[in-house]
Amino acid sequence: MNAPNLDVLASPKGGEVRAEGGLGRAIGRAFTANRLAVLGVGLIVVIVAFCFLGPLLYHTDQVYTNLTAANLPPSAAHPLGTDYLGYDELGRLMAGGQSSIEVGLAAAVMASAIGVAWGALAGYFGGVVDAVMMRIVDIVLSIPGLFILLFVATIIPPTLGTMIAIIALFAWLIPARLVRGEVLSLRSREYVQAVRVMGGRGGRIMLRHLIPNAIGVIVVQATFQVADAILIFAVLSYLGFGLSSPAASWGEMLSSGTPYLYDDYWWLIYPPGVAILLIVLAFNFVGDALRDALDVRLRQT
Amino acid sequence: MTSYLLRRMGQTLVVLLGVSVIVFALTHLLPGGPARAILGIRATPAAIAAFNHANGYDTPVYLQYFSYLSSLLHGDLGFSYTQNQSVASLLAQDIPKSAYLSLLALVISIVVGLPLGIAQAVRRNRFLDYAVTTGAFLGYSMPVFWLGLLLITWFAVDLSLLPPEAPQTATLAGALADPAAMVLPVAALAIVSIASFSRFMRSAAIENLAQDYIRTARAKGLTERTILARHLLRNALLPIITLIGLSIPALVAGNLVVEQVFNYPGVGLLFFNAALRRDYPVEIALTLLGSALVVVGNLVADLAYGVADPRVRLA
Amino acid sequence: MGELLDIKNLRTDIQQRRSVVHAVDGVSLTLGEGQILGLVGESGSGKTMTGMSIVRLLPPGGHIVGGSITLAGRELTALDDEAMRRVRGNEIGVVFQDPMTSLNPTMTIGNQIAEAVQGNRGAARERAAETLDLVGMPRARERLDNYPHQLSGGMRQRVMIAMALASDPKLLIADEPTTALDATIQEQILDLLESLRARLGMGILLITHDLAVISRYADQVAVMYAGRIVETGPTGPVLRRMRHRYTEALMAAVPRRDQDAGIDLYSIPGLPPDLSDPPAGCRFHPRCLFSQDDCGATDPPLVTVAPGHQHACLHPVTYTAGSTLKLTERASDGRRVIDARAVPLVEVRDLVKEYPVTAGLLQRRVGAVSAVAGVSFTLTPGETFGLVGESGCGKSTLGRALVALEKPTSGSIIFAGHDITAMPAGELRRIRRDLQLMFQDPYASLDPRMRVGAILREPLAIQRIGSRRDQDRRVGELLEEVGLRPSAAQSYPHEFSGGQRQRIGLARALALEPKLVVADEPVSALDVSIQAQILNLMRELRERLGLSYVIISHDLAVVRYMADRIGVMYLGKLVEIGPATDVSDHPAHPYTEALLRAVPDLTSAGRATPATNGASPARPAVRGELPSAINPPSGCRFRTRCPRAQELCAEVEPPLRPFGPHHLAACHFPLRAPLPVEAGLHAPASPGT
Amino acid sequence: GGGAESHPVGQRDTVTFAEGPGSAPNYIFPITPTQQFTTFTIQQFQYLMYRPLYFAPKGDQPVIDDALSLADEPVYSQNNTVVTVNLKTTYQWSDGEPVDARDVVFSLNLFKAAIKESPANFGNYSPGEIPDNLASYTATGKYQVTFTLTRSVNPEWFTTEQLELLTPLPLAWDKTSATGPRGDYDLTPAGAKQVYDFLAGQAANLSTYATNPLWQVVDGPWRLTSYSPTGQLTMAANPRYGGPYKPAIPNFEELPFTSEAAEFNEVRAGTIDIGYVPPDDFPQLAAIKRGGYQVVAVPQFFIGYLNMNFNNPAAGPVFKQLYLRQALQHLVDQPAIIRGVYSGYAIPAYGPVPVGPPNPYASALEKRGTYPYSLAAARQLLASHGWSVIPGGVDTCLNPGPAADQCGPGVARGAKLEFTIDYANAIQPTATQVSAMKSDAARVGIQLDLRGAPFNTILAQDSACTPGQSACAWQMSDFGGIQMSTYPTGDVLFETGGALNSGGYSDPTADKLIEATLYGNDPNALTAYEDYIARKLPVIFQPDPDYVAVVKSDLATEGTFTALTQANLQPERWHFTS
Ligand SMILES: Nc1ncnc2c1ncn2[C@@H]1O[C@H](COP(=O)(O)OP(=O)(O)OP(=O)(O)O)[C@@H](O)[C@H]1O
Ligand SMILES: Nc1ncnc2c1ncn2[C@@H]1O[C@H](COP(=O)(O)OP(=O)(O)OP(=O)(O)O)[C@@H](O)[C@H]1O
Ligand SMILES: [Mg+2]
Ligand SMILES: [Mg+2]
Repeated sequence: MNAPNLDVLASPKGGEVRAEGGLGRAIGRAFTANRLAVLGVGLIVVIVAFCFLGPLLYHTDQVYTNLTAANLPPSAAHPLGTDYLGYDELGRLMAGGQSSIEVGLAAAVMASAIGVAWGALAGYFGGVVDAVMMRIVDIVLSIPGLFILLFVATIIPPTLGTMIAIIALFAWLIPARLVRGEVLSLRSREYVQAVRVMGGRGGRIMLRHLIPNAIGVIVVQATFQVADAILIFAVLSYLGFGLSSPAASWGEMLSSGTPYLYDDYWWLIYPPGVAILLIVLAFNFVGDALRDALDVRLRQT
Repeated sequence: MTSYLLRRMGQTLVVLLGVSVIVFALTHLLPGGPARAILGIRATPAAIAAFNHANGYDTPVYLQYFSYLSSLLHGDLGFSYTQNQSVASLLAQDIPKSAYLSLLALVISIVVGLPLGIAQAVRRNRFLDYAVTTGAFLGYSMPVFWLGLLLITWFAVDLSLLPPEAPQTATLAGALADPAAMVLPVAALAIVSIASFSRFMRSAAIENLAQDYIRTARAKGLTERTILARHLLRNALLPIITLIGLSIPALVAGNLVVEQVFNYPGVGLLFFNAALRRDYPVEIALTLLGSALVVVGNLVADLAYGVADPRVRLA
Repeated sequence: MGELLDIKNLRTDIQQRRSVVHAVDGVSLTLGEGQILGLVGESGSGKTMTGMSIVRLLPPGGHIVGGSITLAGRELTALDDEAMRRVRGNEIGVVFQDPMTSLNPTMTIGNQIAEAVQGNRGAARERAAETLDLVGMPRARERLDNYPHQLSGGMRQRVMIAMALASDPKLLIADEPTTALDATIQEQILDLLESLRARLGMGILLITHDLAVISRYADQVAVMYAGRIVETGPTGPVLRRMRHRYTEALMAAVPRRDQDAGIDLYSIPGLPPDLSDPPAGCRFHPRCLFSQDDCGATDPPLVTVAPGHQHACLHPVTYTAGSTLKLTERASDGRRVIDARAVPLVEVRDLVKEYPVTAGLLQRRVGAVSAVAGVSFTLTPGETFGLVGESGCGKSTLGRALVALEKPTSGSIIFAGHDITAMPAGELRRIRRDLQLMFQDPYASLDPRMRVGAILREPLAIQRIGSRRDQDRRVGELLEEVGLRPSAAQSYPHEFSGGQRQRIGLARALALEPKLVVADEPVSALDVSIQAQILNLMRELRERLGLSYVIISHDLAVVRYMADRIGVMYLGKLVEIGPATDVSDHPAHPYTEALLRAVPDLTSAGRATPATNGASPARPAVRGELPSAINPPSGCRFRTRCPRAQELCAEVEPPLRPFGPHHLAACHFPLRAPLPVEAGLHAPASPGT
Repeated sequence: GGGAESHPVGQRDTVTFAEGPGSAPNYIFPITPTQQFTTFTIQQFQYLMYRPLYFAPKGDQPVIDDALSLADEPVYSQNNTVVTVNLKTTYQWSDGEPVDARDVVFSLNLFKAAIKESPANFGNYSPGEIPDNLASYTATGKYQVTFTLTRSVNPEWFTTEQLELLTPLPLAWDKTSATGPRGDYDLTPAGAKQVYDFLAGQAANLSTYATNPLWQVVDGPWRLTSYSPTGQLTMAANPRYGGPYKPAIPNFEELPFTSEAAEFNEVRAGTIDIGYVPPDDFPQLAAIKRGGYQVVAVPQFFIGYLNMNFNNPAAGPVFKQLYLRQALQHLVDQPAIIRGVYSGYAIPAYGPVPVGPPNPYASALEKRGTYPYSLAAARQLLASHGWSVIPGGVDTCLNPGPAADQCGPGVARGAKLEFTIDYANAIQPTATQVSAMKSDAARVGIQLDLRGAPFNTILAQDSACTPGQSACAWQMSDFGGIQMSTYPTGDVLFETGGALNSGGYSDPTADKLIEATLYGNDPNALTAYEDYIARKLPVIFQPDPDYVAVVKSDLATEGTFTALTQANLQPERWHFTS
């Protein structure tokens, strides 16, 4: 009656495996569980749709100025009034959003790409290469950001492309540092050593192991950088280093609206400001949630 | 310790040298030059040539750089042609004002932000936490110039409670004499940094609250208040030291955007105007100063860290 | 009656976002004054939560949902938070597992201890010095102003204990107080606790996962499984004549000093249950070899079999024939007779590895960590070589050098006739197939971004072995070989348990069909039941594939069970090397002997009555802690801690001398006389002195 | 208690005046180098202490004010090659010495020494003009100076543009060091250089402006009592002032501002007595009036224009076509700009001489306007010269060649009407005007690409060049415009090689006409010049905005406050009414 119950041995010796899906899915779950994250993504979707699809539904003339219709208060014809050139403010908000979002995304992507390459190389090679590369980062990083941005902006005529380049030029430093630190710590992970033991070379280690594992950190950072780039773009525009009409940006809209602060032309001050606030907020939400989700993942493994 | 300081000093010099090369190259390799900007619209070609010659702008860039460096080593920061003053005297005049503004804002954000952050950590996921978190997110997503404009619209234009701009004064004394005018600029700065201080403090405190040593303290039967004051605070403040170190440059280099929005004649505005007018000596000197401060800020933070954290040996 | 602590039917839940973890689910315990109650069980069984429920220091979301806890007659569950706080300050002391993180890094230890004392500052400081002295801190008074980071791990744990004792508690809860420490230090700390309990007359709740520790130190034992006590009673009877099937299985899974190397360890199949949704009935039944239909249906009640000895099993061990666990016996004990004439697979000669210590901007070299300091030995094909020693003695460094992960400072490693330390990269890549490494940390050794299939295919891809299809087939084979379903290839590492991951790590090491696998602490991160699975698997594969292993471990029992030969390292030096049984049964070096004695062993479980009289059995104590490897002691590196050390030891480095067939030790004053020189001649690789 | 609820009349003893944004007066020595040579430094600072030989403008009119000048109207003789200047005898320096011929000679000696050292040492110096065109200058009496010129000049020009630059200096300054004795050092060139260097050195030390005894020797109605390098300064009445209008308010204060907005905030708050309203804030003038200010708005003596680079390789040949410039001028919607940008506070401008303020120079043609806003006219001009006119697109030249109905010499088939405009984006009126123009131009198929940049960046790149140079990349540029000097001729603006002729416009006829305004003696020379330029359009003219000054209601002046609109600051004429 005390015969061994062999049923318990029926499963493979190693036991069964929980099916949870890849890390991406785990992060995704943690992410979607975060209400702010969902709100952030929702905001981004709405704002992007507003800026890029809005003009398809709401046609306005964003090319020809109309000084006789300048600074009109909101009305049926112009739900958010008009600006100093007579452009419809609502349509302008869409056009300005396009450039602001484009600059934000492109600058973040560019900065991340440069930063990842730089940081990964420095972290992987270590030693003198690392020391020199990081000293360069230190040097550029120690220049007060806005100073150097203004400096460069006074020299280079602002277009969408140059704005992206200027912002990215000084935004890649942070991801470079971050990725270097990450690579430095990942480099000594056991699974990287395992690849060495198998005879795997640097390129494989870097591309298959180090960078994919640093990707979370990179994406989080890039998300924050979109927010930062949009803010910086707005600040530069506000300070007078923005795109020229008829190109629009939210920062420039605010900048050209400030003279009318005392005229109670609220439609020139609130909409672009709120738009900047919302998009930056959204990216911050998403970045924050991504970081938390990633932390959850890190805690799990 | 001395050797540590010496070494850090050496690093600082390397960084500053690098910065000076970058900035110098940016200003001097580009076409146009400062002459027309400085001499004004009516400058004759002869006057421009004379100006360029007098200031060495007609010599090779590397020579200009070396002569700049050598005068820098002699303590000469340069001369602002447009303002007919030495850069040093411009700084002497504007630094105290910027420091006053930034220091006020910094103190307020520390005094408000840190307790907020701790309170959030202690009441994590309760109403207070959510409210402050939302506020903090709004705070640091807000373009500071827009915040400034809103404050002006509400408190100066609509309510006429406060002056719309910072004290328009040459001296610190003048700024001190007009506290009402400082309210809005300080508020604009402080709101943004309270957001980041509280957020930072919150996560530092949460992280530390989860640490084993807090559990140890509880196991000793200490009251929560004692635990917060004696154990949590000091440890959670450690990362804040770095944040404060990062604020040091602004104490001297000013806050360009806020100074611009509120027309506060500080170092930030000095730089802004110099950039607009291509006042290169001012631009270069301020950028160098800013960089030096960043480096010094880091050093101060590290030193403070060394004092606050017994684990850190500065060697 | 006279019980100090009486827990009745304690239930503690931890509320989580989506579920409730029933971490403690009906636990009853009693602990008398001056007694040590050992609470033992696998990871996650609820030991810590039980302890923390007593002092009400539960994690966020945790709360006691039922039962009672009385301390010296006072009901604790009824106290409000403020009263409970006072209980913590005065009546109960707690020692946590990790002395590294459990002390406030920015406060002096004097203040931290004094803080636990009522009264004014001066008196508190005085008391702090007193308690520090009591816990055996040398120069206690001077240490008061030290910060935790200035102390070693053992010293910190003493500080933790002093802190817990400062207010003269009646009850001390020690949660894995020595798990983070080396065996020699563990012994010091546990001895200290034992002596304090006698001197101060307090009760100690000793929480541990280590049955051997229990067997040496506890008067009473309670075995926990999945939030419940499954068996409890006096240590001797419970460990020697356990009744619960879980206790039985656990005991069978632990390698003992006298473990027959011919018999597999018993490994408990499966994994412990998820406490948010535990199985109905007996919680152990899904993993129990003796479970029957009723086990899944009825909650087994606690049955008293002898005074104080209770268990909760429907079909307990009866000690009649056929009812005990039958363990697989192997044809031979698997141990290889050392063949001195065989062509060595690996020959290590005078291996030295120093890590530069640098400082400053220019990374100037200011010193060196002497991690491995002139080690020589050989390995014959198919042999398993065990490497033991305290943390930081250079085991891993040596292991990594063996697989050419680390370039030695000097010396050579000859593998299959080639010196791998001086090999061009291309050639080395080819030879890497034969040298593989198995890692300690099952979490860090698998790339979390890769599916298991890709992880296992990677070595094949790197070495360009076979077509993609061949590789996939091989992945399936490998998984099967280590006891996983081939479908596991589609999963990610985080979906596996620790033991499963270690299997994958082993599979990866085997993918290239190596000749030598260096396994660095392959089981130290695993629970005993899982540890047994891995050890069995490794043994099985060794036989099937004719592998050689170098097994690195701080656990002598594991090494002795697995290895043909053992090398004992101390601070970069190989101090003793020889056949496994010989070294562990008749050590020649005082360090080996101390190490052996320091580790409690289950062999004696219950035989000797535990030391209830307070006098610990005389064991040769190793003093102090491992010195720094930056400036190792001159002469014999062990001399600073050796009870036998004399002047000579400081001056002359002792050479390896023979003490038996293939048995060498490096000691001026060994435990037994060395053999005459000739006898050692045919010892493999006797290094030049 | 029943204390004073408002200040008694006698207690307001200081009148405050707002300086222009970021333009604090920062040079006290009247031989002012180019970089400090601004109206803020000269007219609104130095003139209050050191009166020029000939004072202009007169009220708001760009002519010499005889009453305020130190000398009587000059007498020209010998075919306008000899000029005799008789100083008034009523003026004296505050150290008691008279303002006499010697002082004029002294100042000229230093002037020569200064520009010999560097042409940048005097702001309005142009090579070949004063003092280069003086063969000699001698004191021919205690109060008489005689200038012998190297060539015959147009007296009107010479008085208003050349003699106006002279400011007599006190002999108390004839020193080479602060402590050394005073002497006649200036009489030798070497000595003059030493004196100049000494004085320029003293002037570089801003913080001592109010304390250095040198600068306290004044002949104007005011002397400096405090000065901060930021530009905050106070002046007190000079009791020895010998001219008309003795100060009624004992103290005068100037306040510096970092930006227009900052200044206007103070106006809005009512804290300054005299300020100005930037164009951005014209919509608020009504509120300002309600707030206790009188508003004084008069057009500036200023021409706004959009520059074209005639030497740009791509655009230059097109810009050289008169019909195209006419078409561009037709595209400037001046009425809309005046309404939309300036709230009506501006006047249209079609030529090189401002029509306002009222002045003797503007011709009938200018007042009538040449090429008013007309899309149809622009389209017609293009179409009739061989261009495909594609509204919203880019016009191309279909019919190249020099004939009257062809695109014109140098314009190739397929050439496109596509230009970039670099403009100063911090100036909102400029930004608005180019934006509007871009929009209008697009309607006739001229594509203008706008590139905003800081004012000084525009200025720096807007320079004369030759086609091969990289500096010639700019095509059109708009930095606002320039303030005209008293006699509005075009020697610097439109003459070949003129300092301000950055577009490289070169027209022998124009050169000749300009020459005549300077050196001929035809009183109609100026009209001929301006009508010619208004037809030829070397630049595209833009409206002339008003300068809007605001004055506290309780402040009154002898005459009118309109003088303020021309940077003519005379606080000695002011008094409080309540
Ligand atoms: N902070 C927590 N939040 C949620 N669940 C927890 C927490 N701490 C422990 N648990 C769960 O409670 C159960 C009991 O945990 P406990 O820490 O008491 O186990 P243990 O026996 O001490 O294990 P170990 O040997 O690993 O320390 C486990 O299932 C564990 O997952
Ligand atoms: N990369 C390294 N750089 C510097 N020192 C090192 C490095 N790796 C190891 N050491 C030092 O070398 C010595 C031996 O380390 P090793 O890891 O080989 O010890 P171990 O016996 O494996 O210890 P453990 O049981 O803790 O794993 C230690 O003092 C360690 O601090
Ligand atoms: Mg535990
Ligand atoms: Mg190790």
